[in-house]
Amino acid sequence: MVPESYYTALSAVLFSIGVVGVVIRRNPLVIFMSIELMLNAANLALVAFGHRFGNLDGQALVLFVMAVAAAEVAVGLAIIVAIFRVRRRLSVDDLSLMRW
Amino acid sequence: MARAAFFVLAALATGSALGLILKKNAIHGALFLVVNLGSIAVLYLMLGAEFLAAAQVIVYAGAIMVLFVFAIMVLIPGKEETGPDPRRAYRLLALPLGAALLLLLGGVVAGRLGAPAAAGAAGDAGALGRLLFTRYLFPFEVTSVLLLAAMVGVLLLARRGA
Amino acid sequence: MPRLTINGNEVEVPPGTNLIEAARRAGVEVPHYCYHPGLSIAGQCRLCMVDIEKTPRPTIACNTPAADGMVVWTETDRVKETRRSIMEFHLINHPLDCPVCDQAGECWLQIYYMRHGLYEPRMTDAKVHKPKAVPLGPHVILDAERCILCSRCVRFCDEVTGGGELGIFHRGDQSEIGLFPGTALDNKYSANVVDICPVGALTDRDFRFQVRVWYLDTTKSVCPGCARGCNVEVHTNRRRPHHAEGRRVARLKPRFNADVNRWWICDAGRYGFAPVDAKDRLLLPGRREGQAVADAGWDDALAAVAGLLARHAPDQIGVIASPRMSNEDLFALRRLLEHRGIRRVAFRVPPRQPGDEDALLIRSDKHPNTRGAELLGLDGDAALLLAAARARQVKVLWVFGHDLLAAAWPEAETAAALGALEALVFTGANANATSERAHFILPAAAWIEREGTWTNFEGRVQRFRQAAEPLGQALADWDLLGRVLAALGAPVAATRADHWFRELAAAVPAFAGMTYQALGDSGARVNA
Amino acid sequence: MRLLQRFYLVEVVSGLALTAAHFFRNMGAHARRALGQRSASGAVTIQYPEERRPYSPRLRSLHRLVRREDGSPRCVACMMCETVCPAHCIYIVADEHPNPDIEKVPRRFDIDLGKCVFCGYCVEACPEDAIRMDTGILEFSSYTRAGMVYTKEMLLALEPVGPDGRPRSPIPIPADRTP
Amino acid sequence: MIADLGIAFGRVAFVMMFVLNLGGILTWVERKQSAIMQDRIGANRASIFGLRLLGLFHPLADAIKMLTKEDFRPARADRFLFGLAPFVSVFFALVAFASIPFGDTLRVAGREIPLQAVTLNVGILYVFAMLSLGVYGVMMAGWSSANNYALLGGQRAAALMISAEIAIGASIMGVVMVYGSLDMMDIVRGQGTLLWGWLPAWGIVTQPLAFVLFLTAGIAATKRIPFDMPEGESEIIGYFVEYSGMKFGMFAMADFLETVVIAGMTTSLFLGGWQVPYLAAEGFRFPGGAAWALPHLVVVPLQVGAFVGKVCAVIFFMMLVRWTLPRFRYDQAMRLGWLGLFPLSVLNIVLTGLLLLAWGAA
Repeated sequence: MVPESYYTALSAVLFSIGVVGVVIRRNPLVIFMSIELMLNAANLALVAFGHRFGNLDGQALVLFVMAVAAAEVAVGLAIIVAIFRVRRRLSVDDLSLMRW
Repeated sequence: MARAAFFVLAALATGSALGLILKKNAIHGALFLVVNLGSIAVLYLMLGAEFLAAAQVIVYAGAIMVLFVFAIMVLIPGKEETGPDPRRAYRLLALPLGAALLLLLGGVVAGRLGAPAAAGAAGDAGALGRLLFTRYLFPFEVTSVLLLAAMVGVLLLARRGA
Repeated sequence: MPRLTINGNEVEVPPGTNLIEAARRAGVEVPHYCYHPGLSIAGQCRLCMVDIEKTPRPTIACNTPAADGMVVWTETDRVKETRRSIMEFHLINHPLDCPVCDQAGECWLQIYYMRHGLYEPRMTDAKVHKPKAVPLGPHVILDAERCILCSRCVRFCDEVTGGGELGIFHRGDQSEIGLFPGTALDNKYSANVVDICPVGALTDRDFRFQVRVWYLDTTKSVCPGCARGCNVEVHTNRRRPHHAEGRRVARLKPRFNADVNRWWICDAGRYGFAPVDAKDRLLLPGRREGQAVADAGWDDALAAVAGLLARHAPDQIGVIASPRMSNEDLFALRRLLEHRGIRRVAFRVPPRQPGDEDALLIRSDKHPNTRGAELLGLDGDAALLLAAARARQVKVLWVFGHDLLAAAWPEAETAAALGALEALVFTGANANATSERAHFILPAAAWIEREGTWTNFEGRVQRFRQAAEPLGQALADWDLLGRVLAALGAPVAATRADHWFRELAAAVPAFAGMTYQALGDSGARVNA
Repeated sequence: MRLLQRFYLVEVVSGLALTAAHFFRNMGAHARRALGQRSASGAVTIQYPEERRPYSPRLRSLHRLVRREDGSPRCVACMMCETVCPAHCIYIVADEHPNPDIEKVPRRFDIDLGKCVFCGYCVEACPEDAIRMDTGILEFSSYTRAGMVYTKEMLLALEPVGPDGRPRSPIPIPADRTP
Repeated sequence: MIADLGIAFGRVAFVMMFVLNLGGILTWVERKQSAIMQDRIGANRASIFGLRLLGLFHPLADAIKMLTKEDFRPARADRFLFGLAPFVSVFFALVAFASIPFGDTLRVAGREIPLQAVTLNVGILYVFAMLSLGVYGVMMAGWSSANNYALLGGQRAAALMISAEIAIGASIMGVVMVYGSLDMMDIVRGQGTLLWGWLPAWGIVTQPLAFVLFLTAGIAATKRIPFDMPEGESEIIGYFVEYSGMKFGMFAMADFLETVVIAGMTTSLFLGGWQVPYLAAEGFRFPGGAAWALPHLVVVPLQVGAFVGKVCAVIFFMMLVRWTLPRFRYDQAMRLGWLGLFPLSVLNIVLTGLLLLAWGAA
């Protein structure tokens, strides 16, 4: 049996990697994927906690996170594609304006 | 046995996460993320959350990441992040900050979950469903509204010349 | 000047013009076989019948001089009927084997039969058979069956060359062309009978069965064989390389030029195209190291030659130009000489045997552009130049085309001169004994592979045009000379032969005012 | 389209019924044939190399050069076929015939079948009926380009198709072909 | 312990052999069946010492040909992904069959062996997940070929598979609702009951609409005619244009394996899986009251045989469809998926829910 703390430690590592990814990359798609990575790290922690405390609330929360992530990805990708259509290039540094 | 499997999966997950943020090529990054999601799904399985594992693969790997790969293919990137980076110094700052965050999180986790595990709950799909439709009914319905809103928003965004 | 009306159009002709020529002026073609403007009138074929008003029946046009007020119709029903009957008559004994006949495609019997013939044959009798494939001389073969007895060839031999070798023998449908006993058709103009023969009776032994005439392309050119500069057509076969063992030039045909050669050309000129496709053509620029010749590539070879010219004092450099080079080449060479200040230049190399000459066309000077070289001022003494080389005063010698070892000079002296040189540069289309000794070999395009002008002995500047692509990497002389000039740092604006000719016309008074357009097909006399 | 057709499903089912009917009918025929009933046939196709249909007499197959009674080619190298050939696949080099009545004879007569388009113009154009496309031979593939070039001797060796529609000539196999 | 391992290995090996061999033989079936449907004789040329065996050697000849062909890779291709893509395609098609039960629990020597490679209580979701991962192979192939046509083919494939899988997922839900489990073994067992005492409660009876939708979407998910616009071999170039040799063969193989998987799922969800009508664990029990007792070791092979037979029948039907219908245009397939199959399967879920409520109330 693997102690839950292992899972939460892994979750912390993945979350930190996700944070670093968000900061160091310029491609909005990769930043977006790093965010997904962070969400997953959180999910892993939730499931581990749920396992630890012997109830299913953690898993239910994970389901909600997944649903929200799906919605977020759909909207986010649509925005990125729309921006790309206008700008013909992809870099978050170009996206400091609220309007274009 | 289970411990060895965990370490293999953890290494796979960490490695693929690093691959995601370090690979220049966005397609490779996306595929690394798929590997990461898959290994986490197996971890769910080890935690007894079979339904979540399947949902993870279907929703994340099967749908969300396909969308990502699709978007990357449509946009054919690969040329971005090639020029000189005007904010290199800021970005390099991320590494020590990330390490600090890791230490912080590690400290918190290590403090709270040192105790050995109690018996895990049965992750059976029926029980999970029952929970969703009783205790979490309101959030569940709100999620459906959120998905609907997202769908409408995407449709609006995707219309050309809007 | 008689004025007459032909097919309703009025035309004025010089007195004595016959009706065929008068009709030609009016743009009307009267079919004929025996009539040839360069020969006497025989009235033999009876095909050139025309209707003249107030005459009872059709009259032959060739023997009817144009008269004032004459009204001529060439396409009346009566004329057409007459022509059809005469064509039928001509074809009584003519074999119908056009596919095999070498004349097919340029045969006037074919052409006129298609236009005027009777398409329903009425002859049932067996045709009279006569000798086939009879060699008349070194160049001409006779197929007596195909002959329509127009007698052009007989008159040519009687009137133009005066040999009178041919005659018509026997009577009626047994009549046939033949040689008088003890003679052969071996005069210097014998192959002209092939040109004037309207059918496939007389064919060219050299051309026979090599290529079908419809595969040939025609280019207007000038014969390079002597100082006369006879106008010719170059017939090239470019689309069927498997014919005639890949030779590109199939034959030369004389081209009418009233002021130079009229309709004729000598046999030596007609068959003088062999070097163009010969095995000894120089194809790649080369550099001799010891005995071996290494391919150098144009850039290296020209840079090396330019280096030779730049390194040596002008007095150490000699150039022997060639009267086979075109005016453009010679002018480019003159520019090069002026640029480097080279004075040791010559172009005359005496041949070992003096050339033959006659009163009709053939000139003893066997070079097409001696006059042009003279006009460009390249005349010097080549023997003195070689003597200077023997005395080691000349270190570099550039020879264009000549075989110095085959000249009239003692061969040992020439060889000694060439051996004393530091560098011998040879430019030419074909290899020879001199090119064997050259340190640098610059392949030149043959005359059919380029264009240019030559000045004949009378001072007539005539154009020759490009009929084929150069073999190998050969370049026109003006082109490679222009590249040497450029390598020496002299600005060269001319990139085409006509550019060089324009510069030549501007620089040399004798050529003043000439352009390629003004030269046209028949050339123009220089102002001297 | 009728409303029913718009639903597609009905049409799909009728299509499936048709193909399935063919399948089962042919399957039955195959089974009966396997059980010894030779007349039952589940296929309408012809098993080509083993079974051959007689060719149409007008079929344009491999060329041949017709011979005179003495065995020499009828061809007089007039180049009519070479001239008319739209694919430029005929290569003739003429030579003087010893008999002046014949005059010309091909020294070389090559057909590059790799280029030939089998239009038959050469047969139409020939004034001597010296080239025909009646050998009934259609199989002359080769592993090299050179193997597709048929020389005068090869073309002279071919014979017209027999009355049974089968080539009488041995099917020419270029020398470079490995079995 | 060793016996357990051996049994587990045996189960996996059985499934592997079944899927791989069936997939391999499908190349022959495809040729032969199409030939017979089209009044032809079909593949009969490959022979060993003159033995032709109805063309059964053709798959062998194919394999030899593909293995000996040049393994071409475009110069600008993404080396790693280009090599990986066919393996990904085949892998997910192959493992998807793992949780499909091919028989009831086998009791031998005091052990209970579920006849299924992997027992999962969310088995149906597992199969579905593996099917949806197959799209990565296709997309990787299209992208890594460095060929715009391949890329477009990969995108078409991805769009098609997503729209097909949505419909598959939604149509499965009705079955899950009826039998109340995500475990395929439970679903198959649930189909063993009798409605009104005589009608086997197979999925095709309880969920007829879902059956049609699932089969349609399943055929679309295999990317084969009439849904072969990712790679219309005859006209439109697809995602594996740049592939040759065995890698090309693996893509074709993946299509056949997916066919087998879809057929297995159809059988398990709608055609009663390994159930033989009126055959219970102890033997036949017919509606009239007649019974025929059979030993356990006869019943189980009978059931496995029934499963295999049903899978083959479904494959036959899919081949029939493949050789009957012309290809959908891309927009037609998309319209069918999103405006036809998906809304209908949602409707099916609603209807099933209402009926189940009514059933429960009654």
